[in-house]
Amino acid sequence: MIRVTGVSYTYINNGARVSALEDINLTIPAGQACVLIGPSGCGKTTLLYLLAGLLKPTRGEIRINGARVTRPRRQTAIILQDYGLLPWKTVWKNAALGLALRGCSRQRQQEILEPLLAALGLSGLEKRYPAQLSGGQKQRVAIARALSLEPDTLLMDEPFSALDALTREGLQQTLVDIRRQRCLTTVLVTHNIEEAVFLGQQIVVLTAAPGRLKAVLENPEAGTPDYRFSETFHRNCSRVRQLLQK
Amino acid sequence: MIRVTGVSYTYINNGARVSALEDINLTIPAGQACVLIGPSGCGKTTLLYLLAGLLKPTRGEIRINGARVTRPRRQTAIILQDYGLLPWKTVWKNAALGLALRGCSRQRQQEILEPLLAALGLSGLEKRYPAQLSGGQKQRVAIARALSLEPDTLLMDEPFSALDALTREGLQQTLVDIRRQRCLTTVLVTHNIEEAVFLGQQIVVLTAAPGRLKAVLENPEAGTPDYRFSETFHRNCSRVRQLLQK
Amino acid sequence: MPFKHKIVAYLGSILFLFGCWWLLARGINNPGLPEPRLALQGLARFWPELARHLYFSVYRVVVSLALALLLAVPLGLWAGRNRAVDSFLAPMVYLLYPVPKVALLPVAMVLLGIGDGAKMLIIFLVIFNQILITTRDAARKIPDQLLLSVASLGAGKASLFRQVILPACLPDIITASRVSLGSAISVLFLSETIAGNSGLGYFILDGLFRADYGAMFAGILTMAGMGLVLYILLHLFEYLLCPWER
Amino acid sequence: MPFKHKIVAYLGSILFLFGCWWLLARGINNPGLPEPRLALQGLARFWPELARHLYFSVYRVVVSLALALLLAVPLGLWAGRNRAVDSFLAPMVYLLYPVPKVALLPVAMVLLGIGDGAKMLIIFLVIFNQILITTRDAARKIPDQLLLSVASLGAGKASLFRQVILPACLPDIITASRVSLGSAISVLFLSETIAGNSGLGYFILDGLFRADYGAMFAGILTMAGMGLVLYILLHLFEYLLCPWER
Amino acid sequence: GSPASSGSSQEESLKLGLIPVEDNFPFFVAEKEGLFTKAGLKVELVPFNSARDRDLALQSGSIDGEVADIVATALLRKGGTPVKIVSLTMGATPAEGRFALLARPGADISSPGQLKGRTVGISENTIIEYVADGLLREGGVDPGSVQKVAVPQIPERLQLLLGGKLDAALLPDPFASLAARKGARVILDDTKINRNLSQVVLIFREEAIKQKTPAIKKLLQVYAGAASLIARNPSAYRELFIEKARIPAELRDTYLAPQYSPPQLPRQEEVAAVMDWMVAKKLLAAPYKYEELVDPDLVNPGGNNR
Ligand SMILES: Nc1ncnc2c1ncn2[C@@H]1O[C@H](COP(=O)(O)OP(=O)(O)OP(=O)(O)O)[C@@H](O)[C@H]1O
Ligand SMILES: Nc1ncnc2c1ncn2[C@@H]1O[C@H](COP(=O)(O)OP(=O)(O)OP(=O)(O)O)[C@@H](O)[C@H]1O
Ligand SMILES: [Mg+2]
Ligand SMILES: [Mg+2]
Repeated sequence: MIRVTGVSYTYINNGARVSALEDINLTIPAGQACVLIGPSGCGKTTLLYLLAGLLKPTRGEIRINGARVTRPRRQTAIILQDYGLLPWKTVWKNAALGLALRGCSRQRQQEILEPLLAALGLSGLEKRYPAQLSGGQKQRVAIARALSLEPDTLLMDEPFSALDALTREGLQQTLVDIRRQRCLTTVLVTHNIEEAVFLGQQIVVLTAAPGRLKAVLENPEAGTPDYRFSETFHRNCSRVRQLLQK
Repeated sequence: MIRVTGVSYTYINNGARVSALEDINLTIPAGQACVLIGPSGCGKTTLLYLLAGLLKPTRGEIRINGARVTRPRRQTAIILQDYGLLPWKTVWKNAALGLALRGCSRQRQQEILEPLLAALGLSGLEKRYPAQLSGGQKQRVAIARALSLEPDTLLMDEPFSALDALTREGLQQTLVDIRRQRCLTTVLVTHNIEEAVFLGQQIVVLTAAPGRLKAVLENPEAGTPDYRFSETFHRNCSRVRQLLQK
Repeated sequence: MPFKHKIVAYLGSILFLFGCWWLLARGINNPGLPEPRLALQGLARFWPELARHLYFSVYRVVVSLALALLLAVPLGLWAGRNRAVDSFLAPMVYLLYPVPKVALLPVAMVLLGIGDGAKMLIIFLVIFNQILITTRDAARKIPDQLLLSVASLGAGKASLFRQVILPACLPDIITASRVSLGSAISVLFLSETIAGNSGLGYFILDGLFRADYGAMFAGILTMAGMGLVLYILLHLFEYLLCPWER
Repeated sequence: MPFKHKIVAYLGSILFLFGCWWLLARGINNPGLPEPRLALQGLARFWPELARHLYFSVYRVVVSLALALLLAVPLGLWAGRNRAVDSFLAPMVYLLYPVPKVALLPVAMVLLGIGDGAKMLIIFLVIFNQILITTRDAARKIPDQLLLSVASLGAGKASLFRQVILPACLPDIITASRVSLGSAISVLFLSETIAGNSGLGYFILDGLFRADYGAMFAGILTMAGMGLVLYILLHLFEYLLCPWER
Repeated sequence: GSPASSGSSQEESLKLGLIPVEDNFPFFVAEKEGLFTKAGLKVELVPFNSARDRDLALQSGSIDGEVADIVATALLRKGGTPVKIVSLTMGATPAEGRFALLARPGADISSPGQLKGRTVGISENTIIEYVADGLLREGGVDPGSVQKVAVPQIPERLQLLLGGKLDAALLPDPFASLAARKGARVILDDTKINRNLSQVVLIFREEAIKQKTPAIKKLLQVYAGAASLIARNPSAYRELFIEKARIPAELRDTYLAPQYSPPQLPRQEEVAAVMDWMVAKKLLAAPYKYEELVDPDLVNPGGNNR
């Protein structure tokens, strides 16, 4: 369970202060999927960094499973907006990095990663370096790395933005399945309204910068089979769109 | 007018050869909008680099307005997948770079950029460095830089991928307007089927790597008002989706 | 880190150094390494004379560093971006750099006599190579993306150098200046001990010849102080020249 | 660039250098700079003796370079990532680096004897600072994103150093080794000319004192050749250690 | 003054390289007293810190002449620089120009015989080694039986000797006196033997001798004048001596300035002895003749010409 209480964040560069988030309050029950949506620059990435413990709130506090987040947790996996791949490691080593850091044996790494990379369409690219991949391939390596970890919390910043529509929908389904199986608490940032409604049991809409809560929608049917084609889905899409337009 | 004849491209890294494109033939009439779509890693970015003269075809040739492309043309603007902003220049200087390189006066730069940045929601960020922007803001700076140039050919690699749905639709409309006004030949890479159909008068579907032509759809109504809500639009979306699924 | 803390840290570590020196001097108890007290007394005793020598030394170091930067940086950038130039230049640098500078002394003396010219030529030759090597290596590392993106704006070779290659290498050039400043001062010492009776190097050696180790170490202290001040100036330059790194 | 071309380029530029030398020797017509022919004859004449001196010199340079790398790299990485450490270390480096080490050689020799110890200590002291400065500056420049992304995988401090900070700085460390290798050879020369009867520095000075310029320049050629070979070895190391940069 | 009188012609200007040691003191006195200008000369004294750099400068033509020794002169000629000795400046008698072989403080060496197998710091292939060999021979020791260590610079040799890293070292004065004062023991002293080992000579490039004969002659006269000034009133130049001859502070009250003989030519047999040594050391293939090394025409015939 993630609990965010009264969190604000201000960037300070060379004396200039930029307020990115103001007074955010959120509760995400364990195993639930939360989606963050809002105009570009409203602080979604910042909020994710805060949840990951990579930044410290200027005000307020964040707790995961009751423990205050002050630095990266081992059980939290994160996919960054710019992928965060290490240029000097091959695809395989990049994907295996989280496992290696957890002291996982070579063989175990192989057992976990081989099917995962295959499912992500990355087989055959294991020996390449990130500079030799296309944008979408890089993004999928970052996804593989995060999913390989079997975390309890998964934070994702526009994880499917560079993927084609079909791969994207496939991965959305994969994500739903994994979340269910492993009871994963998920926070996902997206710009795609359909994706938000399909994946988010809780949809958090932020205002333009500095980001505040505009609305929190409950969307319990998210991820259920054929939800995409249901009436509720379209109604919720319209609601999110309206909220964003206001 | 862009004419691509029998173009193939193979990456060579350390002796290993990766075929990215095979035998591409295309003709894009002047002032027309062409959209490239295809699975991740199929060579869309590579094709754009070739069109821009940043890479040289392994086989075949590319002509724009009759002249063979061997190095970047002054009248071609390009938006790269990773934005290509210079970390040591402020937002303003980055956006003005193309104008400055063309020897445009300070005042002229100001006349062109100020409204453009305002339209892209970047007012007030002029003095920031790229590292101090959100993903979507960076992308919009790259868009501003390309649009400021008044080119005759515009190449864009997933230019709206990091933008929220509303900004995105607004920019799609802006793009249509600019293309019409300036009779701009446009090539756009996207993963979004709706975007492809709304923007592309010609929709080029590529096969999975190594990329070959799978189909070229004519879509003459692209960009017309209310096209989004028409029957043809939905039919074309379904066709593209089917082509991608095959 | 606030400015005040920095000053405290600087003073602290200077005191620490003096402490180490004192201990060492006590420990080895050799007149060749006097206690700091003696050096400070020497400083007081010889101050006006030392200041005159200091003036000459600063002049020689600064001029040769500036000249070396002026010539080595463009050449290094060129070699870093052009394989052909590099494979011609590299072996020359690699062969000439280790050549002991005494070997060049006859040449320097024939060409420039024994005044400031020859001294500065020797300094110049040593740091020219250092700056050349570092600049070349830095220029090699510039990501192609960045160059492509600016090339696509229609930048010619000259603009690419000014807008991309030079600023991208600037931090490394400043690092090279730091390293070279130290080398320059070392070589300055040597070249000032060859002939003539000006400069800190002369003063130090004179102390050695008179077995007046207090004077000798007063000279060494002054030289170290000169180095520190020049380093602080370099930091200032970096602060001014690389605002995006603050 | 293919291997063959490289060899041709190397040979070409070596020939060019010899040509310049020949012209210069003719031009200034001073016995202190003999023609290359004489040096080559000297090489043939003194070979077995030169080889013995070469052995000592190589040993001294390589061991001190290795030791300096072993100590300066970790310290530099630490200072680069930790402001407090840096503001304590920086002034020490900036004060100690300009201290003319050669002036301290007698003291070092009194402490460590005329053998290898003192010579290597002085070489070590000079290049330690160079490597420290470069490594620290490199570590400072690592983009935060990269660190965040690996931290988010749960990497501790030690892992961050090994997985991110060290490899990110590796290219710069190799550059530093290149610069330091040249400095090391210069200092080697000096330290071998102060006392003792072994090493190329001794051999060169011996030739000078005997006014046997053929022998002297044979020694210089050997020293230059030693430098070139060590540089080629460094290139090889780079090739092996940084496969992602090929 | 008028342009005509102030214009010192090219022929009257000389550049002289010298190491600031006591050997050269008269030149500094002449400079201080303005004797050069009075004689219508423009002399620039260029100080060097090592014989090596001084010789390089002469070789490159940066200076016209220098104060050196016979070994250096022969080596310069061998190296292709045409130079000639114009006069002896010091070392006319064994008592002038003291060199001493000293054992390190605390060493169990009290006689030359005990030096066998010990390390002796010298500067190889120079006058220092020549003097060392000569002294050792005088002391009845075969120079090949000691272990010579090359330490070209004098202050460093001094420090290594005092620091105990050399068993013995050959040092000129005032370093020899300083070492003795700090506990080193004098084993051999070249002022105490009958042979005259060390001579200081003034040498010039041959083209300078050709073009500036009158100037060099005047220079020698000025030198003689300065030498006699010192002899007449040594205490007046005490401070200058301490400064220009780099006398260590410990010795400033006790160390006496040496006597300076008037200009004269080196003796044939002394030059020959050096040549023989150099040939034996394989520094020269064949000895230079006296006339090849010495130009006898510049020393004032009224001087002590032998
Ligand atoms: N290092 C920084 N310094 C100053 N301001 C920053 C910095 N990083 C981000 N910002 C600002 O903070 C705000 C929030 O940034 P954030 O990256 O969280 O936005 P976002 O919601 O992720 O946007 P996007 O959808 O475009 O990625 C933005 O207005 C941005 O300009
Ligand atoms: N430098 C490189 N070296 C080797 N292979 C490369 C290199 N760059 C790209 N590739 C390969 O070429 C193919 C085409 O790459 P490209 O970037 O053009 O794909 P794309 O269609 O733009 O994909 P995406 O939609 O993911 O951005 C990919 O399979 C990729 O792995
Ligand atoms: Mg973001
Ligand atoms: Mg792409």
